[in-house]
Amino acid sequence: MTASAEKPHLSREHLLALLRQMIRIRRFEDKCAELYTREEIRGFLHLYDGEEAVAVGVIPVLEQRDRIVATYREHGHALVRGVPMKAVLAEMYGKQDGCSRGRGGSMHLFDRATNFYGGNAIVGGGLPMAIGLALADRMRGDDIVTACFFGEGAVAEGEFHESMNLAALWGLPVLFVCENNRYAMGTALALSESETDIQRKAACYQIASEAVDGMDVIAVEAATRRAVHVVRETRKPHFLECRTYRLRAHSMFDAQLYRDKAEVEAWRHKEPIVRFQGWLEANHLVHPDDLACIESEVAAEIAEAVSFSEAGTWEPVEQLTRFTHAEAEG
Amino acid sequence: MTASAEKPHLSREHLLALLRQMIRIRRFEDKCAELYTREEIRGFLHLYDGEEAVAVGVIPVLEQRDRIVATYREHGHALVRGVPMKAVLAEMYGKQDGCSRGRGGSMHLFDRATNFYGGNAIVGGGLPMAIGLALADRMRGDDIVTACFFGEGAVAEGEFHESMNLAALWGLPVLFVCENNRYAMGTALALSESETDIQRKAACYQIASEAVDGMDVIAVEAATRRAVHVVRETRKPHFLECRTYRLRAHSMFDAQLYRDKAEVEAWRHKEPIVRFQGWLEANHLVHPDDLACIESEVAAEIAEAVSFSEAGTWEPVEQLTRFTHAEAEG
Amino acid sequence: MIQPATTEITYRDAMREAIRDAMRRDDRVFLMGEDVGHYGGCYGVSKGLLAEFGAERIRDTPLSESGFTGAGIGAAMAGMRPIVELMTVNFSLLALDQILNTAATLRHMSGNQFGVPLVIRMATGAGRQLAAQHSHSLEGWYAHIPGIKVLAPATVEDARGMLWTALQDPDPVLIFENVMLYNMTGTVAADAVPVDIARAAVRRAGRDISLITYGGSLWKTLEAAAVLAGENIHAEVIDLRSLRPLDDATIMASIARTRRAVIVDEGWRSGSLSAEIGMRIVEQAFWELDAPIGRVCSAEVPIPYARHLENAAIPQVPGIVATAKAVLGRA
Amino acid sequence: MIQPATTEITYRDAMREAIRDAMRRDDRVFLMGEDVGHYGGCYGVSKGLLAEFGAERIRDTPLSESGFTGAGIGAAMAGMRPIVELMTVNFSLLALDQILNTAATLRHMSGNQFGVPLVIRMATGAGRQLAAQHSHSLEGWYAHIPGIKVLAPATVEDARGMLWTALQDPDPVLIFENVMLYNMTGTVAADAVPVDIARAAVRRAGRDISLITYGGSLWKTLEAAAVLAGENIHAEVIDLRSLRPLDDATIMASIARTRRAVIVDEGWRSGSLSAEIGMRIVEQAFWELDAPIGRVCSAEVPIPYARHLENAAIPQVPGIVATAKAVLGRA
Ligand SMILES: Cc1ncc(C[n+]2csc(CCOP(=O)(O)OP(=O)(O)O)c2C)c(N)n1
Ligand SMILES: Cc1ncc(C[n+]2csc(CCOP(=O)(O)OP(=O)(O)O)c2C)c(N)n1
Ligand SMILES: [Mg+2]
Ligand SMILES: [Mg+2]
Repeated sequence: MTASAEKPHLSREHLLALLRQMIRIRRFEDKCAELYTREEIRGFLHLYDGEEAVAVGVIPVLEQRDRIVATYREHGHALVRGVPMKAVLAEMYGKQDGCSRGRGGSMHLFDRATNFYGGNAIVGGGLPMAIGLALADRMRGDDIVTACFFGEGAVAEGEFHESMNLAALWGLPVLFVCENNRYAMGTALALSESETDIQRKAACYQIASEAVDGMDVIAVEAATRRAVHVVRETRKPHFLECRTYRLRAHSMFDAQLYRDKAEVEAWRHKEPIVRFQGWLEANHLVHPDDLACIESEVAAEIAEAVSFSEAGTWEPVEQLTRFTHAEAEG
Repeated sequence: MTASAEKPHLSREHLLALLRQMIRIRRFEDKCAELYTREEIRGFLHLYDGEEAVAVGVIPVLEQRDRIVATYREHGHALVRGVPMKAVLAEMYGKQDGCSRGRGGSMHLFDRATNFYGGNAIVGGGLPMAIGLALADRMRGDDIVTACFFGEGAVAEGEFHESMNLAALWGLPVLFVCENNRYAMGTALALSESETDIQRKAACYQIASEAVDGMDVIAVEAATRRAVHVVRETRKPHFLECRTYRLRAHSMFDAQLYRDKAEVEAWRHKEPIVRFQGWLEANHLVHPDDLACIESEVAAEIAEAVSFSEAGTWEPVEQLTRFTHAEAEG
Repeated sequence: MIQPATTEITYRDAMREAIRDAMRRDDRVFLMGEDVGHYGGCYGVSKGLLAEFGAERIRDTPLSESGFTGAGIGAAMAGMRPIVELMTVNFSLLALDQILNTAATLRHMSGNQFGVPLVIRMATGAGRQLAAQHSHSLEGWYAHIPGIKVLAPATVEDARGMLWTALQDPDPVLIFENVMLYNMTGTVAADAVPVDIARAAVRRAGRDISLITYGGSLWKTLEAAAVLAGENIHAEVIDLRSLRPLDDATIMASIARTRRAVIVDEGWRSGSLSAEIGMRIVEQAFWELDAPIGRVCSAEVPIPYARHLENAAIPQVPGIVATAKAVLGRA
Repeated sequence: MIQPATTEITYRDAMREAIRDAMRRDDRVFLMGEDVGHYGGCYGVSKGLLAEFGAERIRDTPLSESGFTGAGIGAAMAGMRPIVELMTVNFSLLALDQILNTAATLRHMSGNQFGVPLVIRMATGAGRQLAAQHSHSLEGWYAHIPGIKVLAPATVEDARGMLWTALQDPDPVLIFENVMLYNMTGTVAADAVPVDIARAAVRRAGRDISLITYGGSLWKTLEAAAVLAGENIHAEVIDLRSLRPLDDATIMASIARTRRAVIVDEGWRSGSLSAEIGMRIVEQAFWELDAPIGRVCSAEVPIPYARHLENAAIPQVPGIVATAKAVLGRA
């Protein structure tokens, strides 16, 4: 792992917490995949398998008052941020108990309590929203950072460009986090960008940027600390490219014709959990007991989420159009 | 003027032709402004006063088979390209004899005969069209260059970004010509771009670029020669930023609250016609007779365009919806 | 009783006063859009506001319709009350993804956790010879989208009063300002208050036929009603004011009186708002109709530049009169 | 006489065959869009075509809807015959500026000098629990725009035959493929030919009521007609096929026979295509109607994820049956 791992704040508890969160996401999503096969979950389901170090490296660095805008591949982000797992799963079941009352599903997790602004399924569509959240904060002088996650595929969208320019021009406290997993569905980066070194894009907006190994949770965390510090101090945007890889299919409908099995295998060796766990073990920072404990706690949390979701209620059909507009108060 | 002026191809005829074209545009547009005041021309009228060196420097370098995509500030481009002045003016009169049958007006000049693809009044909207024209040429292997003109204001639009990326990614023979006149309506460049050095934008798409003094017709021509040569040889896009200034209001409705009179005055001293003419005179390349001859020829052409337009016919109202779709042949 | 003082102002000035007033009342309100600041607004609406409120709150934007509309969404979600100005409805298409896919869906999709109290203003309509990329009337088309409200102030009073009502709405409201109205003058109370937007207004009472319209077409329709009055036909003129939601009650009450209707709408005919209104009348008042419903819309053509063609493309008084008479069997 | 051989294929495969056929016949044709190549198309339509035609003609694009749709416009103007695929109608909003402001206006605005022979295909409709940003039905909304044609193939035969017809059109044609149809199988002639798109099709003849629909709703409507038949109500089912232009003649001929109509349309109710059709019936056949026209549309709500809510949001067989019976006074 990186040298930054030696930094003092990396207590054993902290390291275990990182490992725990990554395992939590992984196991949760394994269950989601299974539930999808059993048709408990429907719609599009985008798993984060292989990319966990990004959400886990970035999000705990943020404060409670900070804001998060994510994409349709956002289970990990929601979980790390503290959206209760049962509310996330119930959402995928389409139950009223879900974090979006069952109206959003996997792609549209929302949670006001944790300033979690979705769950946006228009690629690039969350970027202008993040700009606006940060603009409000800037206008009120609030010390809040908005972290906006998006894939490298979004970088080709006009909305990316407009948002980057606005953020820099207006001095908005946004942390842009590009999750570069090398593919947008089946389109390899080289087929979508003439400049494949994504973090370089930031320069033409005069935004400072950094690229980091997105399979290394410690490196991501360290880079995020630096970045968030800069954003907080300067009230200017910052761009963080996390280089990662999606180990599973894009969604549950993807035959993966566009990449070799060998390529996926090669990346599997770099995957963030095994790698981090191995490093912890090598440094005697984790004991088999710890692992067993994490696994059993996570399993219990998942089991509880499943029963919660199964027991959840269906929103009455009569309420179909409810909340298309706000309801009159009082 | 620039050293490039010494290049051999700059015969006296050629230099006089450049001067003649700039004067032709200027006088024509002065007449347009007058006709606007007299309400012969309506709608939005965007004049090119001060920017003539760009169209005159760029367009004659192109071949007849090349293509041009322009904006709503395109009288100069149309005239230099060879769209007959009378067809341009009749268009502004709204007559059937106009180059778009009176349907387009000042902002929508089109001419198939000269591969003049408008006259596009959605800022940035012409860029994807240029990409597509060049894509067709690339796919057929035709040795054609598409020159796409747009203002620096368009650079903030998502369509600019998408088009630049596509052009570079797909290797399309497009010459992007940014007419940077420092304002988008009343918005100064510093209020629209975080990176105000526009030509630098090209780098993040891996497009080669050059900035040139857009008030110097010879410099523009020289840069265009280099650029067009590169595009033709490499079949790759190229970006040319022409730094210029709009001496008149944005359109006829503009009170110019956003800039000082002094700023405009300062730029008036750099304006391309006086400057080029002065240089020609200083180098004894133009004689008073030449100037008198140009002025009288241009005046005659304008007078003819006016009588042609006045004598033109109104399209019968019964034909209002004609050409919303193609008419059945035969 | 003392009558409230009134002032005579233009529609443009009424809009400006409404913005100024909102900015003074509520510091969460700000205006953002292309050239709203230093230029003074492409139709002069915001002239002078930059000097009064500064560049943070009268915020000039780059040409990035999707970006700054989305920024308005985000700022609204975070508790501000932004007014986004999109110069012209044609340009708003660049922001339609943000409007339809985000602003209009968010409250429902998030299970009522997030709302978007955003006001978007834009100019609409033909009549200034601005041709096919600046002259369309898409407000009726926007009225198809659930999750937003669509307003069309036709009078100076509504120009003055609707903005504040819109800003109090917890959900997105689009306000369409017909370009031909900006120079029109009218009278408003000096102490103007927000206007109710839930009701259509009967702008002229009549018993023979209902002429239903809104926005720029209101004035042509009133003119047509005057012409018809000369032929002893008493037309009722309804100004919809809100295009979404529609005030069915006022429409049906009028039909119950007149039993005949013509809808006048500057949108392209097929799929226009007039079709929806006609269909609602059929659904709700079919048995009360004495004749087919007529409509006067724009020709199905990109609006041409030439003045005579542009005039022919959009609703005009003689066409309204003729359609009304046809519906009355007096053609 | 020898009968032409027929094959049983899916709608998806029919679409693919149509593309393959067009690519073989005319080397000006190419397909461009997100994931049409290496991925095989987000709904699998173009699977295998990359291998056959190569990456120039089966062109994967970056996520740049406006950019590559505009590129399709330019390529079409320069003499190519591009097929642009926009994955889902919701995403097409990002390209709407190019579609409405450029593709639809260009021929008229240029005085017939330039045309845009471009075909744009996209998936539409709900039913797969994809929620509010992937499930809308905006084809009827698109049908408002002059200068374009809008097709909605509902059968495998039309999926196979409409593309070629569209590619021969000198102007932009939008083809909407309902996501629920891709897996449906049907029979087409092995030597399939282009189909005429000027006429609506009577998919089931009947004398009591006309059920007018298109696309994914056709099959639900046919099912409803079967249910009605069980109650001795003979419904005629019309498949519009083309939403712009509409085939008024076929609609009015049916109304003349049945004197009653229900329109079934997956668009949101207010301002839906059904309103336009209803209004045209009122305008052209008012005196032939024996009852108000009914319509079955989508609820005015962003389509929710939960299956039961999604089902409730869009037209379903029982709703069609009930509306038809209500129009017949047999509710
Ligand atoms: C505007 C838009 N276009 C297309 C899609 C379909 N789509 C969903 S995800 C995706 C790929 C996005 O790739 P990337 O941004 O790299 O994110 P990743 O899925 O790799 O995390 C595409 C094309 C969409 N949702 N929105
Ligand atoms: C998409 C869009 N937004 C806004 C406008 C209104 N508008 C017309 S010209 C213009 C300024 C454009 O500036 P620039 O690109 O620098 O070109 P210039 O006029 O300076 O030549 C604006 C905002 C438009 N036509 N299209
Ligand atoms: Mg990706
Ligand atoms: Mg400019």
